[in-house]
Amino acid sequence: MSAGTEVALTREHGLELLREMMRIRGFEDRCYQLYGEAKIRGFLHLYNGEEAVAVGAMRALRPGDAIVSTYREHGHALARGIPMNKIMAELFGRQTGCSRGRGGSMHIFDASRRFYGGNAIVAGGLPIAAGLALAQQLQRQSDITACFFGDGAVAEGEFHETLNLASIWKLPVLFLCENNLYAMGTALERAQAETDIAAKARAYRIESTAVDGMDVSSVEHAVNNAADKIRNQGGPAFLEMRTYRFRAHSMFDPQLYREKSEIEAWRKKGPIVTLTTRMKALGLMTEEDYRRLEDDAASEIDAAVQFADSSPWEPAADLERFVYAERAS
Amino acid sequence: MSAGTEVALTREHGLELLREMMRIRGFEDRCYQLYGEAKIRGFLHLYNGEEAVAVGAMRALRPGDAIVSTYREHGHALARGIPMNKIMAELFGRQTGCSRGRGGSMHIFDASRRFYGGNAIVAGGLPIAAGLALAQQLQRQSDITACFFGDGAVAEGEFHETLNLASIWKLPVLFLCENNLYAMGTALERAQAETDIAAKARAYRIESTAVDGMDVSSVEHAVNNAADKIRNQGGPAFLEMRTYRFRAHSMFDPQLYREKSEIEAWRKKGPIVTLTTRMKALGLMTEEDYRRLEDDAASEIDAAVQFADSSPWEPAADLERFVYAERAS
Amino acid sequence: MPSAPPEAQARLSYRDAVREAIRCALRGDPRTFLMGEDVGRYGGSYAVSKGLLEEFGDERIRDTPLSESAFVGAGIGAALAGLRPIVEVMTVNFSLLALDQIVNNAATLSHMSGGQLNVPVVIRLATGAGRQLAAQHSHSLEGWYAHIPGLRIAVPATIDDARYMLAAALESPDPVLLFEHLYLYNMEGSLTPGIERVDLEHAAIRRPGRDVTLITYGWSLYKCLEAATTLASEGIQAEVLDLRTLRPLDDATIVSSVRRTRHAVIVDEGWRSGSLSAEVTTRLVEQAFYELDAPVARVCTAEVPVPYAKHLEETALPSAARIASAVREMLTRGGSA
Amino acid sequence: MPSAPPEAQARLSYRDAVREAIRCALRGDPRTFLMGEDVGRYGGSYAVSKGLLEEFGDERIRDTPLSESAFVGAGIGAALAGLRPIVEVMTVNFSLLALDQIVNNAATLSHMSGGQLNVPVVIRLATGAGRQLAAQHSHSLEGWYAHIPGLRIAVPATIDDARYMLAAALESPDPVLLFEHLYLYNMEGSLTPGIERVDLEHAAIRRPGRDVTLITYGWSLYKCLEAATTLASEGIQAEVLDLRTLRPLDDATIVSSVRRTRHAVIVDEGWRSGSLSAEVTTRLVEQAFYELDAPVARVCTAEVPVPYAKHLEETALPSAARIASAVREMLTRGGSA
Ligand SMILES: Cc1ncc(C[n+]2csc(CCOP(=O)(O)OP(=O)(O)O)c2C)c(N)n1
Ligand SMILES: Cc1ncc(C[n+]2csc(CCOP(=O)(O)OP(=O)(O)O)c2C)c(N)n1
Ligand SMILES: [Mg+2]
Ligand SMILES: [Mg+2]
Repeated sequence: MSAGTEVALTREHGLELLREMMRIRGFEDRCYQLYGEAKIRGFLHLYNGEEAVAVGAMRALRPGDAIVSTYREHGHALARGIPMNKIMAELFGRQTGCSRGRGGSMHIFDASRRFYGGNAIVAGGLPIAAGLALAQQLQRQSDITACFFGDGAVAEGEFHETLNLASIWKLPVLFLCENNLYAMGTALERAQAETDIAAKARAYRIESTAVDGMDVSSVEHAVNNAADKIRNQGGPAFLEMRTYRFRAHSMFDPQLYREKSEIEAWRKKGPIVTLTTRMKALGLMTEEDYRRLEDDAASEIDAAVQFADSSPWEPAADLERFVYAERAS
Repeated sequence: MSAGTEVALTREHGLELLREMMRIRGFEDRCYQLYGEAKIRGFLHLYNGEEAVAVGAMRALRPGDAIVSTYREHGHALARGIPMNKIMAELFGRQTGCSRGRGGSMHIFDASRRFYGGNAIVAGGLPIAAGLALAQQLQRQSDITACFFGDGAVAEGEFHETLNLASIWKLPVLFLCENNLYAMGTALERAQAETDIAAKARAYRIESTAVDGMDVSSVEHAVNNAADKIRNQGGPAFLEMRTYRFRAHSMFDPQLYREKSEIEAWRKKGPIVTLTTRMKALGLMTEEDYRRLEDDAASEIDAAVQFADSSPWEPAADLERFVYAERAS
Repeated sequence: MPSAPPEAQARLSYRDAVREAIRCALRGDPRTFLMGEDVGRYGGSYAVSKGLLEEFGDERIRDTPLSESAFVGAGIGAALAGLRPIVEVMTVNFSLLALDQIVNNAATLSHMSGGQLNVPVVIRLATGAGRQLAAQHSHSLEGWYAHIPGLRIAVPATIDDARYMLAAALESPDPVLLFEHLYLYNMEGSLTPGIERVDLEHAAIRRPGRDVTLITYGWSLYKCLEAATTLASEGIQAEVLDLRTLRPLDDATIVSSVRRTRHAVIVDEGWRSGSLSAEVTTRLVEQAFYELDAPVARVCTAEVPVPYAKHLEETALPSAARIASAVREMLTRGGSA
Repeated sequence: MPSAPPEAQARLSYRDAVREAIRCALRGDPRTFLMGEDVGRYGGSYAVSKGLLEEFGDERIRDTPLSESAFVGAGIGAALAGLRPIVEVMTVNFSLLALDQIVNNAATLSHMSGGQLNVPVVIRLATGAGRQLAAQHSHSLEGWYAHIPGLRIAVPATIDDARYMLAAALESPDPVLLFEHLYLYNMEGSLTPGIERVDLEHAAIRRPGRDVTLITYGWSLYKCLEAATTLASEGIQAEVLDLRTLRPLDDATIVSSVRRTRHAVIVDEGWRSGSLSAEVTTRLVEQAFYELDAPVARVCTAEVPVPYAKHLEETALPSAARIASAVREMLTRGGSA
């Protein structure tokens, strides 16, 4: 199933990947709590279980590449290097948040890191990604656009239109489908006539591979390969990341549609536990290393909460700013 | 390329098919003239060259089946048995037209013949067809829904969404793609990453076949088979009808995008000339038969023009009728 | 065994009322079914359809893939064939993806076919802001939809309307869009005894008053009622008019109220420019200009994509306080035409 | 060799003016390109882009597949990346398929990102009825789009605006929708000498008058001018105001004209209910109520999916005759407030 042949894992590289995944995991768990405390509101979609996808992918992408994501984008944003403070402040609705509190959990943006959101309409980001890639192509850049979306998005018309467009125009876009088997409560096989998503992408003559999305090294390797291919030969590529979401779809999901045992089985294959076990087995890390990473993450998260909580609110009088661009006058 | 093995052609059956195709051809040619005379206005999309598809398909379908068509639907409407008078009157915008003059060329409807239009939005009819088929399925009918659309529609999101829905819900719908190689001026290969449309349909796990759409017998046979399969086993089927439009896309098309020689080559393979030649070679018809069919068509068309031209206009005072259903009161 | 309280008096939520409406429809008419994203196993995004899958099975409670255009169009097609589909578009925000089907098919087929066809589909959509869902999930487009001839637009604001409007919509041979405000799902109340059906034609006076008419619909009804209570304590008697249906508008009830009060404030959660408030204002100008003692005023949502942060969202939306001020300002300047 | 007449005086069609605008934009700014259905080899559905493929090549004159949502979204994405795309949606009717991209992305990204992003895309759409294209091909939705904050909506009605509005739109950091009325493409005229740019802010008085203001835009401008000529022969001096941009509306020009004439008739090809005419009426009520000598009147399209038959279509649409009658009726009753 994995596209990548195993790359030799070094201690440094492995710990770096683990650190990033643990930052995300810790962040999401804290968000869960903070929602309970009503510090965060609105819709909140957590990324637990899928960390390997964001971390492996972002590691393989370059700073000049453009990223388009969904409403379940905390992991992508963190792995992309957007400061945790800015993300947490956004979730708190503060002026110091990356979108000055206007976007919230589903709309994280960072223009300087070419992180184009944070789109809450399923599949709504795909056409945008095609456009970013078109600009890269027209400007003869070697940068590419990476576009994350879920298995649910595959049913939308915009998926179809965008894959076709990217293929005929040979756009430098990397489609990254996070197939976590469910779109809210709808299991893949009840939503898709063809459940082999990687195969679906081939129907647009796009090179496409299924990847073990629980294995961060496989993800990194596959994204590296695909991105290289796009940079060198042009045209889009498609990766189906097979993964699983450990938590509910959002904060309002009684999870009537799946068994606890299914979740438990996947948790055992979780990306953090898998990498930790492998590294320990290879003698590349110790339990102490793990503790340290955990502590580092915790302190960073504490600091972010502190930052967010003490940040100012955007003045209500500024409500109508940014609807239209502000012109130097 | 053809799906059907040749069925033995009888004189009677062959002449019937030829008669229908010649009615359509004559009708379209007359429409062309009438547009010049400003008797017909708006957009007018003629069906010349594609007659075998409508005639073969309608012959294979049953009166209880539902039909959904496009703006290029005169042929479908005539072959379905909607009286030519009513169609011509509609094109003239008269009260006696099938839509009382409100629809025009692109919106021919006949509820009694389960002919659901006449849709001028490319791919807009596909979801409607899925719904008609859903009703047939829920009501345990043996009727099916046949949905015509062009190759251009394949790029639209609604194509994708509908094929997927029809497949997972096993809806009794027969997709009939009239692949005439162009969507207005856009050649198939510049619009579709996968130009093998029948193959595209298979990506939704729908049984799919390409058919020689210039050969009315092949069409009839393929539609028969597909419809049988749907009636007996349920679920959708897909036929790609490979055909060609002899005339311009509409009345406003300078045809900059294709060579005259290409049109000429296809004209030689035209459905009427092909069937005529074959039947003559088999000794099933004579030149006299051909003349008679031509005369019959001409008289029917003359009568239809006469009917339309002498029909009354809907009173302008009735403009606002039918926006909402009229309640018996 | 103690006798149960009469059913009509029992308290229930707006959500329960809608669910009961769907249940009754499904029980009463085999042509009816419900389809939409996650209406089945998930129990409905707002838990409206919870339990219905178990009662009616997955043929009549149909989970759809994320394909708004296809399943809304399929609802239209099934309606053409004589069924009575209830299509749930999870929220109005996603209905933009199905707009072609709604505007170009549902709304046109009857007229375009010279009256041969009807499209008796009911489309239910959660609408509105107020839950910090940010720009893409906070649209209030019911007034916008009301621009389209061929559609009927209804907005249940009360428990009674949540309970009975669906049946009225299903009886209509025309396509009906029912907008349920997501803020109201948790609201509790009881059904008015004796009412067993409602119409889709008439506005309702929810509170009588003689000094000014507050014209509104949906969630804003409660903001208006709150403002009216405040104003009453200041000696201002505000009449509160719930439009109930946005297309067609019940001009007669609107105009007759304003003829009495001679003052109108329109409260509309749509963005101010081009919102329904403008149409209502214009109808008053056309039909009651000389009876107005002051310019019509309106309290609408600020012209911004609705922001996430609570204080910004609150500032953007109509509030009881803003409504009360608008009334005070009008009456203080008052009558000086 | 006789000297050529000055270029500005040469006659050209509205279509030519738009083409010239596109050509100049492409020549002047390498970030600009045109994409849409059949803009290239076919030469444009309304022949606007004829010849441009030959001049600029298929990288900058891009034929798209029939995928409105994808290519409009791609225009938005390319704009985010700093290009200046001109996206042609063949007609407004098909833009319904791209509405999610326009409303949920183009209109929101700047605000939702706290001002980090801009979307300098220009979307051109043919709009309007009058060519017997029937219900699905005759929408006039520019007023409807004007409801959406974050968008700028402009409607060139004159040869000058057809020629210069595009450049103004491309200079705007915000998304601009340009609605070209399909009835105007064949209209001929000449450019006003000395004008080399126009803005997207101001309404224009196209004919001065003192008795009534006819407020309009697009094709209806010519119906208003015709009505004004007729009325002039009856001694009624109608001022004709071309809105030019529907969002933002130029309240100052509208209000100051009506303050002078004390009478307003709004002429709008949109369906009456909820059309832009309602918003303009409401602004007048809000800003000039006490200066109005009669209720604002409006002449709009009848509330029907526009029918095919010529006599029905004509009955449905605003006409010079209906406009003139509305004015006469207003002035006869006149001033009796
Ligand atoms: C167009 C649209 N329809 C419906 C929704 C409501 N919704 C939000 S997330 C979601 C499920 C999406 O599933 P998937 O694409 O698999 O992503 P995941 O949540 O599993 O990461 C749905 C139905 C939406 N946001 N947008
Ligand atoms: C959604 C939409 N986009 C664009 C158009 C304009 N248009 C009308 S027909 C057509 C070409 C369609 O080609 P195809 O589907 O191959 O059908 P054909 O005309 O060849 O029969 C186009 C682009 C439309 N009617 N609907
Ligand atoms: Mg998923
Ligand atoms: Mg074609």
